[in-house]
Amino acid sequence: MISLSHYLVLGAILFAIGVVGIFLNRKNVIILLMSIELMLLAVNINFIAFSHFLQDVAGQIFVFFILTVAAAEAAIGLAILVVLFRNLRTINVDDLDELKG
Amino acid sequence: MLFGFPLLSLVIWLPIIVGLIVLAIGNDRNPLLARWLSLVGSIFGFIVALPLYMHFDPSLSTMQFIENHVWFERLNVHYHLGIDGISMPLILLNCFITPLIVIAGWEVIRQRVSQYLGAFLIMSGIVNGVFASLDAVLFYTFWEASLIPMFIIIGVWGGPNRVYAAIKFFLYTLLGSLLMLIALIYLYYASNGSFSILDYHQLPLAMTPQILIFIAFLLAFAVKVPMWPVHTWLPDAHVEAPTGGSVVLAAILLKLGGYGFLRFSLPIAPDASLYLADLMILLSLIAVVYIGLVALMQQDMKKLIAYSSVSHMGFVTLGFFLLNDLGIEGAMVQMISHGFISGAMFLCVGVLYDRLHSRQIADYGGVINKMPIFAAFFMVFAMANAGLPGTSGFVGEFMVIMGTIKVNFWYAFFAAMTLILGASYTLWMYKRVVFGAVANVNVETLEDISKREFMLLAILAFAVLWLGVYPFPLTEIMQATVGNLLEHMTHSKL
Amino acid sequence: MDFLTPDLTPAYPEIFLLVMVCVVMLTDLIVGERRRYLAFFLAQLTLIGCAILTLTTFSSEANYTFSGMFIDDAMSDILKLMVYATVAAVLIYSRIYIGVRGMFRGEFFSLALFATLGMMVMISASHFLTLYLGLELLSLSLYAMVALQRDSTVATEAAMKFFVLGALASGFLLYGMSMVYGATGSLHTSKVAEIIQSGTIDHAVLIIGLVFIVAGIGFKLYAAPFHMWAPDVYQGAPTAVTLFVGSAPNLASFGFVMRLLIDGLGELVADWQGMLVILAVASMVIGNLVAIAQTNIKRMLAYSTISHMGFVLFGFIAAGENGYSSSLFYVAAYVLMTLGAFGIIMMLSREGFESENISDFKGLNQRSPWLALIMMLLMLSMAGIPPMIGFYAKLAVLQAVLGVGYIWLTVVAVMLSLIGAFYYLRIIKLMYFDAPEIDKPISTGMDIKVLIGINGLAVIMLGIFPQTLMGLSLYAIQQ
Amino acid sequence: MLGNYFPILLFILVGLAVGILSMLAGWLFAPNRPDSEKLSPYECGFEAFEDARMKFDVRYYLIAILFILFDLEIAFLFPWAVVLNEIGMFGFIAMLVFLGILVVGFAYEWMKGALEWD
Amino acid sequence: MDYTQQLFEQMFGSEWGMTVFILAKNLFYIFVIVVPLLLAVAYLTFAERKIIAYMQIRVGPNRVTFFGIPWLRGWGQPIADAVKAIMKEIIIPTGANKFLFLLAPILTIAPALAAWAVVPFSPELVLADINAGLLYILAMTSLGVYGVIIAGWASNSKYAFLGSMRSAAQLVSYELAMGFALVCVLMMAESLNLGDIVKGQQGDSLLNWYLIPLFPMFLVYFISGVAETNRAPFDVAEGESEIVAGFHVDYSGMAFTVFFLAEYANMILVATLTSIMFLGGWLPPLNIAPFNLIPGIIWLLMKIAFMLFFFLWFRATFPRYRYDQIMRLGWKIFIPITLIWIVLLGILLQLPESIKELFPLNLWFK
Repeated sequence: MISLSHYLVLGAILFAIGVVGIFLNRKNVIILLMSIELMLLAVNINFIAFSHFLQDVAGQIFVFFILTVAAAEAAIGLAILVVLFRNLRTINVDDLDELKG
Repeated sequence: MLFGFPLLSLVIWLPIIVGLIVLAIGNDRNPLLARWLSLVGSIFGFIVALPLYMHFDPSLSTMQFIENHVWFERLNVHYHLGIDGISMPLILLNCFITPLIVIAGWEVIRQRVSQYLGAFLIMSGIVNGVFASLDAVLFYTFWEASLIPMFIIIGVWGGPNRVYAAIKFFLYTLLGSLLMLIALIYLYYASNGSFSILDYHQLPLAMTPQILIFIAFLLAFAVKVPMWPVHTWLPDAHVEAPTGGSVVLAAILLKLGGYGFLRFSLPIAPDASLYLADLMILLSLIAVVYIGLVALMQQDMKKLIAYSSVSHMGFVTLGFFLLNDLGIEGAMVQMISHGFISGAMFLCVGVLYDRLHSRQIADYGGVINKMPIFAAFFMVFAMANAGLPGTSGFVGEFMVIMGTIKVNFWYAFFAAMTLILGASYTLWMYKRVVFGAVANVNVETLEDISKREFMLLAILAFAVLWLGVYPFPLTEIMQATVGNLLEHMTHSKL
Repeated sequence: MDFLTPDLTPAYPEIFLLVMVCVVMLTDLIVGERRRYLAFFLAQLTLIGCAILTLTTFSSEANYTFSGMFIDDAMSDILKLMVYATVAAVLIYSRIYIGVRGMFRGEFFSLALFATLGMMVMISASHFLTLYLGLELLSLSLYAMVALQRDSTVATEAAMKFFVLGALASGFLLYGMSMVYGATGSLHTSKVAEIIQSGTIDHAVLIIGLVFIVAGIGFKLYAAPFHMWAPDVYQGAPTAVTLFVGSAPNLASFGFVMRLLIDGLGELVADWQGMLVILAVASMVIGNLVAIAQTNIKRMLAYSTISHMGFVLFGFIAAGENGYSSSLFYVAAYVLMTLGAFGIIMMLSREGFESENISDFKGLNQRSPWLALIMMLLMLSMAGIPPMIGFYAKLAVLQAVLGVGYIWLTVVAVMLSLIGAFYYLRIIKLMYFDAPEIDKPISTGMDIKVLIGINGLAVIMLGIFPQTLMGLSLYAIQQ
Repeated sequence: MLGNYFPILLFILVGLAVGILSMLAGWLFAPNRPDSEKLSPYECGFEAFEDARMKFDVRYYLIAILFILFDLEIAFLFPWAVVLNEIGMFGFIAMLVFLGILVVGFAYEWMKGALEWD
Repeated sequence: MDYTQQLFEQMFGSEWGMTVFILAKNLFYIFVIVVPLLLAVAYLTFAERKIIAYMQIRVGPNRVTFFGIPWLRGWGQPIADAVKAIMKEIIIPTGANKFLFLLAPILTIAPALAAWAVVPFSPELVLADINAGLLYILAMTSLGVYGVIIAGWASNSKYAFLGSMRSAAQLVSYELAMGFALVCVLMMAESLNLGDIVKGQQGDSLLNWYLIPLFPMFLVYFISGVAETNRAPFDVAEGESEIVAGFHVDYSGMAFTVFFLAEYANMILVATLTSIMFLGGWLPPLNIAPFNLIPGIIWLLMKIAFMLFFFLWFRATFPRYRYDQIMRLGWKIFIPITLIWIVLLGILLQLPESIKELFPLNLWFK
């Protein structure tokens, strides 16, 4: 039987991949967006696992909202990405270097 | 409070309000308006300060003219004013100097006149506030606020290196005072939520906190006084500041540090003061002797007077930490007299500078030939600076040296060297500048002082001489307070 | 399950705002180019309406609604009123600036109002879900606002960075929330607190959650080492947006921290205190040291914000009524100062010219003594010089943190703020001691002039009379 | 309860298998004689002169973004619709508010021309 | 059944027997669904050619006979087509991403088949009677877009790419309308289970079917379904006259055939779902003697056939829409209509019981 900790470990691994993806990725902004989604999905796994094992539906409702917000976030992220690409002609993370100091 | 009238508040806020009005209405098209308004305001400022002296009861050692209102309840901070024999003379000195500065800058300052005069008036009020505050937060507020106008004055109307000097001045002072702030907050908790300085006086404290608090205060006040080795901002600030700025700096702002020692360090941390007295005396003596020697080497008149100020203020701290009545009273007298003398000296240099735009001793020589009246005044002040008997400079130094002898002969020996050193650097400078044949064509063009300058110097000369021969009114008002302070210090707080 | 209609009274301001945002959005669409000012006026009207509603529903007791997910108490009302005022001021300051940059459109105002709504929800949330939703509503609006100047490379780059790091922060926060949920089995802040208090749950899981939550909060509060986005966003965004990002959301963040960390996880104070100390010290060190090297004033102010946030954290470290109210006071003071500073930066900007470099302030005193004076007051206030409000704010948090015995922390803080004073002084130096490089006259609207005057006056008057604001913050926390 | 989902999993696998097997069949029975002309991508008889994975119109992005948002709206509507009878009037009004806000957004898009293809 | 189960337990031991039994049983059922389905697909192509031919007054395929039976001329055509498709070379163009290129058809057909797992053929005849049936269907039909996009991307051809972009945008647009229409069905049925949805339409006659109260939704759903399957008149993704064949321009042989199969399987699926959700599924049109004796599955098949006829009819009748017209129809007509209908329906549902008992409302609100 799959226990709670299995889910949590899965969630933790996904979350870690997401975070590492954000920090180590030097190539493509879209990968950043995907990493963010991955993080949120990891959180969802956590919530659902807890919700199931606690027999409390609140966690699942939370997941619903996280999904929605994630979609809105993706929408805005993509919109910014498009604008960025129009201005910079690239979506290379390393090229986002105009602001520093 | 006199007749229920908040006299101290008036002394503080009148100059500030006049200053704000000057700032608001003034523009460079009509500088005379700003000048006259400032003059009238500053004279009024002095006049309203006079009742403080007249109605002051010298027999009392407690605070007088007390005003106490809640300022902000949240931290139990009060608008708490009051003066005693220590602060009263300093307030008077400040109110006295302010009109002189307004007059001193009358024709010299041509750019942004209203800002210049407004800054001085505001500062005058703020300094009064420092001397009159009995609440730590109020004190700190005024203390820090006094930095702002001075910073602007040095920075805007100062010499070529003014930015460096102004920022150095600001940061040095801020450095010290921030630690003081922590000490004050610590005391706030130690006294169960009070910011009243008088409460702190009565507060029992263990040795370690006392020493830490003493050090925190020391940093704040030592920078301000300034004591060796944190004096380095002073020569820069003096040299770069406009004449009025130098005068205020020397005559008033340095006194804030001295006042702080008497109001905070000694009564709040008496045991630490005793414990560290030798160290303080040592630092003071270094200031007196070493800085005196440094002054001897200066080529720049202002710098020389600045170093002489450090040296003289070393005398003040020396007097404080002798922890006897002669020492402290002497130091107080020294503070007041230094206010007059150094102010006057800077004014004299200013007079020369306005004419030749140089402060180098080497650029002058034989000034007496062209400016005999000026030379006479300069003579008086130079003598006073050297501590010649009959001038105010002598009284304070003499009292402190007498106090020192009581403690330790060798201290007294080094302290007495100031008489020699002071005489050397002042009179040597005087000789080089004033006496001799006319040194160059520039000096040839000099004109003697105007009526305005004459009036300024005459007033100061009168004060210096009067205090020199008859210091009693001054010592009288501070006697009870100083006695009380010493009494207070004999009881250990441990 | 109970599906009775909840009592909506506590949420009236939010509901009103929501309706009005829609109205603003649609009105602007319908009237089109001709009457752009309508959106502006409507937005201001909305804020006034919200303020009236908040005042009329004001009560010192806590009212819950939406099954206890939404709370309306004194703190929320006071914070909301501050938010309205701030947003209104931001809009006025921005009016001309965005006008000449083609951003004076309904989007700016509706996004601003949506962000305001997000802040209000954050402030009034008493459930992890509402907290999160408020936060996201705010963040998403801000991302869009930063990117609003579509043809600006820096703005879009800033928006991207803001977005990525903001989303990362949300992720952290959510992960932490999920852990707390797992440990306690509840998402209501008050219930979480109760369950933690009962001490029957697994501490380890809770602490993991706490670490992530604190990290997420660190992002939102610009606390180092999670501050990376702040300088870029401050610099890259159009100044009007920078002002928006840098002002009102801080009030909301304060509310957020109060609800989440204090109301929810207050029992774990011993655990998060230590984390916050690290964040606070790191913020101050980085904020103050890096700010010195900046030549762009917006970037400099970003670092200054980071260091200020260190002070705000002090209040939380101190914990207790005293600490929290000091934090609130600090935040309010900080917002006031930021408003003025960016307001002036915007006033110095013109069409086609961004007054972004510190050197643009050269000789401001000659160009406009009045503005220079106000800017000086603001800078001194930020440096913590009395009698400006910034000092009393510092005093409040320092006393709070000293009250719990962190002497070394206060010493570090004042030493670093000394460094901070240096770069504020540099601005004053430029304004007063240097000759102007640009001698174009400063033209601006009357309303902006009046507002900047009020702002400057507030910085000094609230300093001289800090009791009102301090009392208000204390009242907010006490209830 | 999860047992009910087992056939579904199986069915998906079978579905995949059908696809794979058909392709395999093609691979097995069909000839394989490639040449360069045959393998060149179709471009109306011209040589392909640039990478086909070009940038495409931003409107596709717009559609994608709008889709995400509306699809989620549907995700909320589904469970709501199922239990509408239980949650009664309040549930209905709550969803009306939600829909109302979305309609405002929709109207905004419409009037901004986001839905225009030309 | 019990006997078979015992057989398995004897063969594989008591431990594995049960598992293998369930596996085998389900596989069997799946084949029972899939094989006829594939046959139906094959003959749908035949039907299409025939019907359109007759509509255009021609004969259509009439050469290939079915095992030589003369009056089944043309009936062997689908088989011949299949054989032909298998024998054709699968060309993978240069520059194509080989893996994705081959993956795309599989991704297209798999969901088209898998969706059938939850379709109820009669009250008892359903492979997986799950609660979230409709969600599953929606999920499966949504997956179709991946196949299209991947195919277009992997082909490395401008036509394919353009076609796939168009197709993707079109699919997602109409999916929204479809989703909203389904919401109305759910509001009526109060269940996501397809069987329950059909049962919700039970009554005396076809007046009880959701077709009546949800008529606009029926239209929206079905037309969206046509668009979802990229059928004429919404077949701009193929657009053979402008972008040659759209996303599968570079596909050939079985790879192409799989796409082809998927399209027709999807058509049948859409027809089935329409029948289930709006036309009462297995329910007879009148619940009286001759009709309700006929097995439900027959009724369902008849309804599916009926709906499929529309697909073919549309193709024969309408010219292809312009792309902007397609998008306008989806976004500016269907979505507003569905939204309005949701609100109206919600209001109807909120009416007090006394009003709901009046005719004709009592037909649908029970």
